[in-house]
Amino acid sequence: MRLHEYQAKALLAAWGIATPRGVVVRSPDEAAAAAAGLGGTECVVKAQIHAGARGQAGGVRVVPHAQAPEVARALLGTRLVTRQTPPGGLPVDVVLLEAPVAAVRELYLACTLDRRGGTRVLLASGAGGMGIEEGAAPQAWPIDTVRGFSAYEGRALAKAIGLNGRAVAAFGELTARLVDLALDKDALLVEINPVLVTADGELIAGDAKMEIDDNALFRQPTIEALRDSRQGDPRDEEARMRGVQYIALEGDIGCLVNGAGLAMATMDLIAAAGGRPANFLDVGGGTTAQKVAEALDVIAGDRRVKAVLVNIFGGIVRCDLIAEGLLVAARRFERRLPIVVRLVGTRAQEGRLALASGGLEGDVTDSLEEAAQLAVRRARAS
Amino acid sequence: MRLHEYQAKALLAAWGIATPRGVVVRSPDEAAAAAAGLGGTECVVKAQIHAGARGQAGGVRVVPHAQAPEVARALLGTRLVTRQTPPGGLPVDVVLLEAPVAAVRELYLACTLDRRGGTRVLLASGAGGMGIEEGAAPQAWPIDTVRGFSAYEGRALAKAIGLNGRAVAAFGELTARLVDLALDKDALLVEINPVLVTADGELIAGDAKMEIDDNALFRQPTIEALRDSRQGDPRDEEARMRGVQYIALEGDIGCLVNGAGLAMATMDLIAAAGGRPANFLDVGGGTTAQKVAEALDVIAGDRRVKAVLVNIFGGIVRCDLIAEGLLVAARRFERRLPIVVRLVGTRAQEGRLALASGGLEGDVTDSLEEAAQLAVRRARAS
Amino acid sequence: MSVLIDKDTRVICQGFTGKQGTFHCEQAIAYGTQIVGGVTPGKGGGRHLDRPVFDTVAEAVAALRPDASVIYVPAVAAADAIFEAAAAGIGLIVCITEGIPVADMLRVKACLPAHTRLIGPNCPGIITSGACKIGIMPGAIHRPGVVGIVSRSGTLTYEAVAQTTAAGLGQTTCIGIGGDPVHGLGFIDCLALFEADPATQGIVLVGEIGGTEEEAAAAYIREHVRKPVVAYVAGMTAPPGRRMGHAGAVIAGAQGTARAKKEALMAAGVTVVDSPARMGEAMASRLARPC
Amino acid sequence: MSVLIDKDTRVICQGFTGKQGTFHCEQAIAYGTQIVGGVTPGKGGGRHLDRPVFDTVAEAVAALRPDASVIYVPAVAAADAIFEAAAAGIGLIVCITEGIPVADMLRVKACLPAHTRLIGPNCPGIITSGACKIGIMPGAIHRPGVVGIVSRSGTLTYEAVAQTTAAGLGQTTCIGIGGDPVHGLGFIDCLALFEADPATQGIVLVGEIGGTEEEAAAAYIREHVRKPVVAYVAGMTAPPGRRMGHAGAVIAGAQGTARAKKEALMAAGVTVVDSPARMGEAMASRLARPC
Repeated sequence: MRLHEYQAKALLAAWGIATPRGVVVRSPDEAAAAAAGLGGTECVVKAQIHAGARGQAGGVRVVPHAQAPEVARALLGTRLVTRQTPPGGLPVDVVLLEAPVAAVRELYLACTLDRRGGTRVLLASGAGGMGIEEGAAPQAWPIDTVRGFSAYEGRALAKAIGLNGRAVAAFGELTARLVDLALDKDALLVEINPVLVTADGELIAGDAKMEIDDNALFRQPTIEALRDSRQGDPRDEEARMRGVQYIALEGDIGCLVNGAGLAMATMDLIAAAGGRPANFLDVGGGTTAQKVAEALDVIAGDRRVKAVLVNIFGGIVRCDLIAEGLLVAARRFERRLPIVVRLVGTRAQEGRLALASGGLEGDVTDSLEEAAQLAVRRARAS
Repeated sequence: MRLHEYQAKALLAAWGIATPRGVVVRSPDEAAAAAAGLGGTECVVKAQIHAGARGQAGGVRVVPHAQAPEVARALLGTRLVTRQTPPGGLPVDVVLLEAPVAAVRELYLACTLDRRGGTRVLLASGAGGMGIEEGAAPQAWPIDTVRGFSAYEGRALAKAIGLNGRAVAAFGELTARLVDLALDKDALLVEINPVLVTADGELIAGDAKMEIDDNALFRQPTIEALRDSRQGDPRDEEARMRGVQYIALEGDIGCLVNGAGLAMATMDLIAAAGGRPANFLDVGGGTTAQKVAEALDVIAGDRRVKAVLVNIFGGIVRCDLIAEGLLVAARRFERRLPIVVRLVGTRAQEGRLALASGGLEGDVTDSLEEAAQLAVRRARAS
Repeated sequence: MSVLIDKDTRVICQGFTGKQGTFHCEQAIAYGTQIVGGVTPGKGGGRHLDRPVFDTVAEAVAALRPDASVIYVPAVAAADAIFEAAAAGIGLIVCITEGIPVADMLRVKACLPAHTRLIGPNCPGIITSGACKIGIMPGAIHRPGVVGIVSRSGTLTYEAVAQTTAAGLGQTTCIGIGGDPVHGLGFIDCLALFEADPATQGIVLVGEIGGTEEEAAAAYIREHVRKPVVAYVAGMTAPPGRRMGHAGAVIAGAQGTARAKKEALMAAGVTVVDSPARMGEAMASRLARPC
Repeated sequence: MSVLIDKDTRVICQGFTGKQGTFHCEQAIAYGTQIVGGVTPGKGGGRHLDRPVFDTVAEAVAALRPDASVIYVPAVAAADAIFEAAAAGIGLIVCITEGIPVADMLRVKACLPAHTRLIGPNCPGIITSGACKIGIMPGAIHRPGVVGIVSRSGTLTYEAVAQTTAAGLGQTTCIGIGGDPVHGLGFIDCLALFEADPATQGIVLVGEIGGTEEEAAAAYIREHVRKPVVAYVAGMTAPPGRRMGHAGAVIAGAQGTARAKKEALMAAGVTVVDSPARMGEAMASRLARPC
């Protein structure tokens, strides 16, 4: 689960990491009062969306205080499109106003997962900011899971990225607190980019990105309250509420598959057959007829979908139950929607029989490739 | 730093450990409303002091709801004396009212320090309650510092103390949460005695005792707010505020010593000479003239003190500075108070010279034993 | 022959009396697996599926001397169950549970004794065809034979199994290593086992986007594997930055793309099929010509 | 001869430029100790007390090849400093800092490499008389000689030193192991070192209430120590349940009383003095007669 910059910064601050003075506003009126309260003459206006590259897209602007309300008004209620958002952009419901920080240098620092090493890892670079993606790879410092992390390691890392003077000790503190925060909050990623270095060696989090392990939300009650469902595709959110793994895509062939790998493979087959999937959907292992019906409802509710491909390899899941769910949902279709079903594995024979006797209007096949090709053809025809 | 039962139970509850329904009251009026809210017909009235053995002393009583205000009135504002309190008892400012729990069995469980093993340790016994001190030694289960503790270890411990059925799983959960709490709060001791076992295998904390590592209070901001200074000797508290290690005792010879070991040795010497120390006081390593003066103020402010023994082995501490502090404080004495000074080590000669030229009225000696004997004689004579 | 498990492997189940444990142990017993008992804290002393139930794994180990344990407990208790099995000396732990927090698995990874083998979590388990089934895979599609299968994905593994069965090759052992970013046995461990197993003539590897384990496997194959390997990698069309169901399946930056994985595997001499429907026929044709 | 340190021991200081580090390093240098440089993060590249300053211990080790490090940093940073010294390969770490949280010391205890020796924390340090002083003890009271001293208490150690000096015996090495409940080198480690050191003819052990380390030392002495041992245990009159200054000095239940410790030591053949003023004369009389 992703957090907004302002939410991540509030957590950083609670863990003793310096952040710029800032105020969260949800209306231009709030912005007027807030900007004045920041002191100085200028402020940074930052649109809060779950995507980066906001600067080039006009989502981050440094303006005189007097202009802050106007800039906030121009952002609030719109959808901001950056090269990291979906084509339709993401809604700006919150704007963060911050006092500018005079920095002599920008660093990159993140605590994330090193899958190969099977540990958390700190990534740091002396060249932070927007250049990090193009620059040299950051230094990686593995975090020993059982021994934990100690500030001296952060100081060694500071030296490795070329810091000197007061910033060395400050970087040790910063990294120790960052690791503490990541561990305490079950974060898969906490990224501070840039870390702003002031003239007197203080380190301030210029921007922050944070991603929490969904599997650990049950023990992070304060994090769930930070969820902003409006930043996801509304189809994703509906599916999440129904307990289905769903990701909205840009195509027109709805996919209903059991198993994440098979679901990806199905998308690949559709692409290979010249079509475009409308979604990734994994109904999961221990699914029921009802869950299948609800998943099909989600797909059918997407007006862009022109055909549906159901691909089930029955293992624990019995194909006859799947068939039952498909029939229930298909009867609820509010429009003509071609459906192609591949049912194999446990009780597949019974499942196919049920579909036929239940009067499903669609194609049924055993072949993976044929199913994909049929779905592409039906989508084109409808 | 010690916590009250009600404070410890609030922490246990926040960590998911079951506690009896309870309400904290500070007046008989509050008690009337609170007792009714607990349900049932009876409630347990528990005086909150920093000492155990309250039951035999009348500090814990089970009474009908209607009598709760009256019992609370009898306790609040008094000093409760038990075999674990100082002779003067401790003040009852808070009373905890609880719903009684129907228990089929009482266990003992604590998470504390195993100094020999250099780890934390769980102590558990199938025979809890008041019998724990006389009964067989509890089972000890060391907690691996780096690997941490896992609930299965608690289940193994449950089997080792003779639990069966649902209580086994419950004990696993209980121990895991207890260890979590101890680690999170830097507790040197969290003791639940008794753990009440209900007929359906639920485990409830009947009483709770908790001690936080003073050295870790800097990182436990929520704990400092739980300090109840009224539970300590007021002399201890005053010394604590002045940054001096002080423990009030029952005798009449005030001690001012540098170093904890030497301070204990000084107490031992006074006892060997037939006297009784009024306090333990360690002015610490890097002390100053001002700190010595303030420490002497604390001692002189204790009306029971009839003579003062100052025993300083100057290492880092320079004896001439100590002498200066002693002279400053002695001039402030509001009564005639014989003082015996032993000054050895760094710049001892200069120190003794300063005392003489400063006109200190008292005995000065090099000998440890002679100093103690002199102090005892002066106290007897005054 | 086979790897890790055979008809004599004695298996206990943690979470034995739960819904999942009961269902899949019934299936495993029906398949012929030596499920010798199980563990459910608080139910010790009873019997379930005509087998003894214990409160702790240590007690089950003392009474039953099992070789393996299969875990069907909720995600919140899974790491604890793995630690319990390892502490009791179980050599092979198969964790089916999905949804375990990454932090828990990091701790497992760091603390598991070196001699303990963990399969999973979030995996279908391991099966030696016709001999021993530890997990949730449909037993009926398996046939004893010559192909070893290792996979990060559940249902895609079943495709590989069904296809190698249909091609008349059958399987020695089939291992689902699971879809989580931090897990037990990896591709390389399994490749080494299959390479050393005389009965295994060819290996199917099923990968997917995310991480770099397929790339590492390719490097290992180039150096150490002489048997023919067929691979499929799912997720050619997956968009970057989105998690595709499995916690491990996410393309981060330039890392973890299906294309990079396929190229690495091909460069190591692996036959990489573009269609998940062609794993069986590709293996048949590799086994038909000399490797 | 001596134990652990001598005139050639090269010492760095962590917290070198701080008030404590500066004062005690000046004293140590004046005593003749080879203080070769120090570490203060952020002051690397400068000089202090005419010696080089580094940002990290690793840099100091690379440049100076020290044998020991003495730590004068605040309690909140002390465990970090110990870990840094150990990770940089320092073999002897002397931590003077008092007030370190118990949890930090538990972590140090669990993670310190086996070959790393830690003295302290919350201790006066270690001194080899006339050769090398690492810590805060007053150097002037020490005289080269034949007695090894090990103590849990600071100023009581000075009593033992002053008395053995006054008795004309002098000291080989004097080690303050510190007053905290969880610490590095213990009585037994030091007894073993003194027993093995040819120059040490007798050992003074200064204990206090709390814990069971004196009892363990008594058992060790009975089995392994042939040299005469004189002991004093502070706290005969300390009330149970109160912490006497040192975090480790508390009598819990029936454990940790001075009486029990004295009896255990006496049973092991140790001369236990009742007065802290009589350690020197007791050692003199033990050394005067054949052991």
